[in-house]
Amino acid sequence: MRNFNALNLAREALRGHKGWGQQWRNPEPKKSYDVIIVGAGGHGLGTAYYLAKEHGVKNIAVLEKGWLGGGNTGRNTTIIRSNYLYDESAGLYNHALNLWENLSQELNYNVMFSQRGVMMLAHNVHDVQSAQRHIHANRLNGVDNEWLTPQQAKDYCPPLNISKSSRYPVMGAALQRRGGVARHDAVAWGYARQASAMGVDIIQNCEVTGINRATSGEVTGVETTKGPIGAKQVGIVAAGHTSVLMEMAGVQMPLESYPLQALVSEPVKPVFPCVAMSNAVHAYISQSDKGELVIGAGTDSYLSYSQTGSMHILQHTLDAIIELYPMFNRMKMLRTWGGIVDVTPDRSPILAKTPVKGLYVNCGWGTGGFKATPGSANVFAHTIAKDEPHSINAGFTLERFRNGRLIDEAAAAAVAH
Amino acid sequence: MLVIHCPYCQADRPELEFANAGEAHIVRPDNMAEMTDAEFEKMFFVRQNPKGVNLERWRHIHGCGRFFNAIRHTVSDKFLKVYKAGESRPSDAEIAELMK
Amino acid sequence: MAKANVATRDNPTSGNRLANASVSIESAPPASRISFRATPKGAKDFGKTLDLDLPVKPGQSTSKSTLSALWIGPDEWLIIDTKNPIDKLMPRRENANFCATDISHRNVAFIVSGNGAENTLCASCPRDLSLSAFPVGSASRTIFGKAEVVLLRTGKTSFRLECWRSFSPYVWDLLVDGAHDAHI
Amino acid sequence: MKPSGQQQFRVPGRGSRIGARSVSFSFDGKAYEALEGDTLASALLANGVHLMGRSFKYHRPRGVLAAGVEESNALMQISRDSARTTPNVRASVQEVYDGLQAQSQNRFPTLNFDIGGINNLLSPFFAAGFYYKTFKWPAAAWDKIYEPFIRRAAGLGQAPAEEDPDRYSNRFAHCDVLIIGGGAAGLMAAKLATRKKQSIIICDENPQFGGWLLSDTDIRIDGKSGPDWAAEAVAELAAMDNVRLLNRTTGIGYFQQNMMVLNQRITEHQSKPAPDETRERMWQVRAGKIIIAQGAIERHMVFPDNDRPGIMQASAAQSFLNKYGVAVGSQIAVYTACDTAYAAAFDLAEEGVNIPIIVEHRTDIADDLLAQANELGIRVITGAVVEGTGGKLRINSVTFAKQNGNDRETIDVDALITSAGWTPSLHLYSQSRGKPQWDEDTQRFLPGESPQECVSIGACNGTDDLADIFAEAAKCTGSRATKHVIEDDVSTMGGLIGATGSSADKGKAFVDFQNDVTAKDIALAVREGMHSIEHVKRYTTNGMATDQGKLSNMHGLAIASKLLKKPIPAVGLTTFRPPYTPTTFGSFVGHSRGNLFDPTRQTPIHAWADENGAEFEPVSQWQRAWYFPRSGEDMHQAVDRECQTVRSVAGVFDASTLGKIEVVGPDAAAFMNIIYTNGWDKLKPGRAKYGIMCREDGFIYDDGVVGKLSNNRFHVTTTTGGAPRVLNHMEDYLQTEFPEMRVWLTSTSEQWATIAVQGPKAREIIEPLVNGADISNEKFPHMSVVECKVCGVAARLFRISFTGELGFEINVPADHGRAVWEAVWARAEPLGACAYGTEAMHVMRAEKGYIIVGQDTDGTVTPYDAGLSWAIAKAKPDFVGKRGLQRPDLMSEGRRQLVGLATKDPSKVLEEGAQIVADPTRPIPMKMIGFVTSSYWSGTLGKSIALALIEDGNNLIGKSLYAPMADEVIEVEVTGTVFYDTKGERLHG
Ligand SMILES: Cc1cc2nc3c(=O)[nH]c(=O)nc-3n(C[C@H](O)[C@H](O)[C@H](O)COP(=O)(O)OP(=O)(O)OC[C@H]3O[C@@H](n4cnc5c(N)ncnc54)[C@H](O)[C@@H]3O)c2cc1C
Ligand SMILES: NC(=O)c1ccc[n+]([C@@H]2O[C@H](COP(=O)([O-])OP(=O)(O)OC[C@H]3O[C@@H](n4cnc5c(N)ncnc54)[C@H](O)[C@@H]3O)[C@@H](O)[C@H]2O)c1
Ligand SMILES: Cc1cc2nc3c(=O)[nH]c(=O)nc-3n(C[C@H](O)[C@H](O)[C@H](O)COP(=O)(O)O)c2cc1C
Ligand SMILES: [Zn+2]
Repeated sequence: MRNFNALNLAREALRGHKGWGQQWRNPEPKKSYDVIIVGAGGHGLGTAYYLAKEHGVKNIAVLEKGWLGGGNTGRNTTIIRSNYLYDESAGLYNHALNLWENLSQELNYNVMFSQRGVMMLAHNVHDVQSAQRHIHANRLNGVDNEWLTPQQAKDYCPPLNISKSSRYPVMGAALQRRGGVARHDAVAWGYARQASAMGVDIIQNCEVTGINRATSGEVTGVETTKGPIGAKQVGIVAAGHTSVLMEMAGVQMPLESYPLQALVSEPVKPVFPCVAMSNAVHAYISQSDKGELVIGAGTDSYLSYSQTGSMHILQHTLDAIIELYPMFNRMKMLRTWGGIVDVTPDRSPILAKTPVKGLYVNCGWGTGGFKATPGSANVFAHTIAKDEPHSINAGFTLERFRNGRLIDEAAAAAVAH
Repeated sequence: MLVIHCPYCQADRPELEFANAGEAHIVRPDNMAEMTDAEFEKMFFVRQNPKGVNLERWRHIHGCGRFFNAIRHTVSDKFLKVYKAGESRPSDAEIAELMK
Repeated sequence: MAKANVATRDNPTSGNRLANASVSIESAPPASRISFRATPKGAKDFGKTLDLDLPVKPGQSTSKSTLSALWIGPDEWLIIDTKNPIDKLMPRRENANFCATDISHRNVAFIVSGNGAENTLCASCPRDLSLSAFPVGSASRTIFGKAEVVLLRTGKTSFRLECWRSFSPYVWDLLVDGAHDAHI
Repeated sequence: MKPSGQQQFRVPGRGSRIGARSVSFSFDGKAYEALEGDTLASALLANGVHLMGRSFKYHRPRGVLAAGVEESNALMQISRDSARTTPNVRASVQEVYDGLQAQSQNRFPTLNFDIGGINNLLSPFFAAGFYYKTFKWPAAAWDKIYEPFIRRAAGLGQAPAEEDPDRYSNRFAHCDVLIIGGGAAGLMAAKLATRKKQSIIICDENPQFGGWLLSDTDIRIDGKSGPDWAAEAVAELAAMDNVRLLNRTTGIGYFQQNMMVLNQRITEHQSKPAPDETRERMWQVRAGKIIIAQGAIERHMVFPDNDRPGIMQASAAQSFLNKYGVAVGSQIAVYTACDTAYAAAFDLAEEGVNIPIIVEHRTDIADDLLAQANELGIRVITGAVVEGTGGKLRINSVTFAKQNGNDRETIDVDALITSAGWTPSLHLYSQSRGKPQWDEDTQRFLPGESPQECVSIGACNGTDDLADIFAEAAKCTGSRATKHVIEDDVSTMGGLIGATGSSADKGKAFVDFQNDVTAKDIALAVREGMHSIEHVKRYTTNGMATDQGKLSNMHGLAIASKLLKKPIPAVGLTTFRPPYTPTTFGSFVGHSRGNLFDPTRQTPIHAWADENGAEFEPVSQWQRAWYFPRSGEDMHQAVDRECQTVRSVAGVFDASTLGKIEVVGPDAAAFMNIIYTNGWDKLKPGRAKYGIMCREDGFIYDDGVVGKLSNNRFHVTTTTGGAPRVLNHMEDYLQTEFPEMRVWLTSTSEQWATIAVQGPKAREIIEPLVNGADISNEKFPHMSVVECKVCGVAARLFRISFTGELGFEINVPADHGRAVWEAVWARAEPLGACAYGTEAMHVMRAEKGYIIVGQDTDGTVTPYDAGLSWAIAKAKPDFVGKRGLQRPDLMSEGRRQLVGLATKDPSKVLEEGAQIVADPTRPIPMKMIGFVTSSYWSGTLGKSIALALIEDGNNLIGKSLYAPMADEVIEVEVTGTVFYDTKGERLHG
């Protein structure tokens, strides 16, 4: 694999970019692997990368039913932040944020991580209390987060409507300056490229249709649309499809899969400098480097695996956007799409061993797992390699739904994006 | 926006009149207090979440107010059947028939 | 004893009215209302007391003079009397077959009429309100913008729309908005 | 020809869509004349202006490509005034009106001279995916230098800077048949469907119905010209009352169960719209059947330098001539692989435009076409390719040769029109979740089976011949086929997909114009391992521009498929997504702005509070009186005064927003036993009780006081925000778990206005107003309820207290709420009482240690944690939450428990949300053991008070803990939760 650097780029520019090779190999599957990762999203590819890089696992395959990065990794609004309330969450997401900050260099791939700041708006006394609770907890956990007055929020984000007469007036905001956005596709591609270079076989268009187990119970491999493939360890990193896969191993999950939509406007010149989110009115917005306003919508109320969503969900989202940013009313929607998010009862992920020996699961990121990608992949690789969780993901077990030790950010009035 | 047939109103109504109420046929046992932790976990947290035929509850909350059950395919989002709360779960054979 | 002036009833949209070439909307005068919940027998009995059979078919209403009974759900009716005081309507005694609750003040009503009445409502109500789908006499709880309402079609081009009182300014504004395009 | 700037390219006698009246408009500040009916593009072309925009990445000069929505170059900023400015408007779609102002985009300082054009010189560096490979060092430069640079270079137009003053509206509609597209196919289907007496809506995105019939004026249907036939069809349909014709209306999205969303544009073509006229209307149509008659879109030819201004679609040139009477040049070459371009060339030639050459890619051409070309003096070279073009801001030459490279020739031209054939529009079919099928014979995707009640007809179904289209229209409407004489219908079949000649290697052969994606970029992506078309799309951005690949997708796919050596269907299409064309946010939002964004709920007493100077706070949808400042008072002073007045005299408080539910029936008490943690068997009629409700998981869900009115009837109160979900929760259990219980639930939240009168003089204030009840301390003790009359109206009077003082809550029918409030106030005020708001209420309840669900609890707090174990009837065999409460973690030692906190410095008020630690000297991350839920200055006690959830709090009473703030550490002592009147004597006064 060739390094990407300014010199190379200049040389290639002069000869029509003929010299670039494949960013990743497109191999046929081998008979068996030491570890199989199911799902080539950011989390799955990252897991393979860290397994190879940090744990020296040699013989790894990532199996993907479609194209790599085509799941939620390729369809999210890319908001990255770590100002979560619970110690467990703050630990996990901040681990990720630390990795994000060096990811372009580490992967030799520009993931365009842009720390333009994530601002979360408060619209009533309850929001303010909740934001303050986060800010104080974050400070003591070493996570940056600060309080802005309405005017400071407006200075940070000029399009924001802070009029007192607005239906949901802005009473202030919590700002995490280290937060921001990244180029979602590049994250998948960057991990894929490095993983492939270290020998990981990324096998696309290969759907896992069964999980094979020995009579003694442990995993022996998987059935796929490209035939059976053996493995000692299998990690399921399939986001919206986790229930379907775990069912193949006879494990029923505390998960529900919902359609979540997002949309982009036509591109315009820079007008929105940061990321702003409002939980109360449900509006999430940033502007991509290409110029589109990237807007996160809500979930439909029912289970669906259709990667589409409803008109009224889009409408409610835009109602809220226009309430907060009235000048965007004449902007035009360019495209809207849906993803399938897997939601746990406490809105926190599961990153853990399962009751089946050799089977591991990384799921439940719901509407907010993109930001965790490097951190999640990193500790999940550890969990598989060591057959026990890293201290950072020790709390994100399946058992918590049995013993009641939930990590309930939502119940504690936090938000999920 | 889906169109949902309410078995009480006996008519098609827009989804905006309804609220989804999660998986159907999760039985709350009479002897709740005696459940094991595992049973409680199963009842309260674990969900079928099928890619395919789902048995789910809806409430016609801005209509007749009734809860009822529906069979819907989670890929096509099409309803195969609706029936009143308390009616027993259609058999797998019956569901297979509806799929045709 | 100090007595407040309680002779008149007052709500946030009392007296509102608007008319354009296609539609007129007005706030209805105060009415007496009962949320009536009952078993079939309870409903029959109450029909006798009222001298008005409660509708048994989904989505229908019955009426007589100033009194209307709207089917809301299989065990729920909305009884509206635009003239008689609530005491005249309320059943005297409680029994196991029904439950009558005075909600006279919970609701506010608007009368929407004219050729553009249906269009006015369809600006915010996702229901099919054409005459064939929602004929005269039809009644239903439904959704109007972000408010829950009860609709009763009183004529080919007239509707009574009831909503909870705190929603009435919002519903009024939505109706006015819908009236703007009612001619289309 | 006329002098420049005076519509010198207008062709008299042509142009079915334009009128005689002239209108003036400006482009980049320069004034031009147009004719009414012109689009901005046709008007500029009439004036000889081809340079209309700059591309996204390389800032290359660009002219208009198309005459319809597929335009991807000529995007402009159109402004009526500073607020009414819209970026990225297609010049080919925007109708000209008198006074229209258009600006070109993405250029600086001018369209002719754009500094950004330097990107074009640097373009070798900017190949697909270049960002990913570079800008990584030094890391810090990304935020400061690289990213701002990238952002500024991209982006096309400017977002408006002011609030949009225009009106938008919504309409829900239902019909039997909805027809999208009003070309020959759609119009015929509508005509036939009306015979079935069905309700019909037919829409077309254009100002006029007719589709392609308006552009090809040679076609004759039953002897009528296309425009005439269409006009007659429209007149016929307009006369029927079961048909709704919507022009300027686009089917933008096909959603579940046959819901199609239409966007109708009403004023965008008007010079001076009435101020309150609706700008756009969204139609959400639920149709029994949807007939998709979207037509087809012509593809351009992909060859080097195919993007100079003056190069456009052959169909566009034909439309400009026949719809608008504009010749797109005077010396026009043609490059084609499809017959339809000949029709364009012939029409132009007939008007005296010089057509020096038709470069025909195919080798086998129908004789009659060649004959006709010959007749018109047009040279045709077959089996040929265009190898390149010349010119700077406009094409001035074209170089072509035989496909084997022989016979190379360069000639001067001022325009080049191209056609690579027609792509059936599958957008809406595909959005209906239909799967397009590849048709190998005709090399195109066609609609497959329809998963919804829809059918595709006409050009979008790949049907070429008008007679066949009419037959389809008959079939899909269930009508008998009608007979027609069709003349001069040109075939749209044939064509090619992908790049021509060696253009995949040489020069810049644009596939996607707006996003500057060339054939080479596609090849590079494939070379780099992007083997899925989805990767190719995302790596190159092909098809991601504002036209969403209407022109480019098939070409990109074909180029990739060739390089991958995989058949096209195996490579596959990218997903079609709504909206079909970009659609204003305003149209989605409709009226849901300002006060219609969300209902604002006000109590019957709101107006009084407003008149009496209250400040309000939002609580869910409600506005509640927060405090009543008197002149000169700030919030703090007002709240202090209100609290102390209540404690020393009395206060009146509007509690109307509390949720109220009537629980009625013979099994009411049994039902209450299930829903609440408390026991209800012993409660006597006339008595009230505080109740807690959990969800099945054992965490507190809501709380409130419940009055028992009779054996069968409870008056339940809930929190303000909790009312709807509590009722739903109760209904759920009643209907699905305990259907045998004879209980009915009715929301009475809005039936009653609730006036709380609290304080030592509360009884004195209300006593004279009460009729039919003895409210003495003996007869009406704390926690009582009675039905009586207050001020002459039927009331439910409670003796309860949320302040710790003697208190009453008067419930009266809402329409009398204000009158009763005023009567109470008339007695209260002279006695020195005050009106108080929610803030004083919060302070006083905290002084008493009463919790607020949602503030002192969140979704992780059990009744035990909140110090409410007394409210749990442990002996009950079942209640919702009983089992959940027994789970290991909920029973574990050392959970966070609600306690009081007293700051060591009594004047310091803690911040709500402040975290509590045992040892503030520990390094970060510092172990937190809890947090402050409520915190106030208590004027009554002359010190601060706080409630907090603290790990093992009940065992820490008396201990010192710390709240580390950003700039200091505050020491606190753990206390009990009751700060005032710990014995509770005042309640019973
Ligand atoms: C609209 C939207 C907006 C969002 N916004 C944000 C945001 O702003 N910030 C944020 O942090 N998060 C956000 N998220 C959530 C985030 O996208 C996800 O949590 C995250 O991308 C999950 O990554 P993943 O790698 O686990 O899953 P995915 O990227 O979905 O990868 C899972 C892969 O598994 C594959 N797979 C499934 N079944 C099988 C099988 N049987 N065999 C083989 N392969 C299989 C899938 O094809 C898929 O490629 C958003 C999500 C959506 C949908
Ligand atoms: N160059 C040519 O000669 C040429 C080109 C195309 C079609 N044709 C002929 O025209 C006839 C085709 O007629 P047809 O009716 O199938 O197609 P058509 O192109 O005449 O009509 C389709 C109409 O639908 C409109 N439309 C497309 N998408 C829409 C949407 N989402 N919402 C609203 N309107 C939308 C288009 O603007 C157009 O007006 C055939 O005879 C065909 O051979 C000829
Ligand atoms: C952050 C972000 C920005 C996007 N920007 C664009 C865009 O500018 N143009 C576009 O056509 N699609 C854009 N998309 C949407 C993709 O085209 C696509 O819809 C999405 O990846 C989902 O895939 P699908 O629609 O193929 O299912 C964007 C997606 C994301 C996540
Ligand atoms: Zn119903």
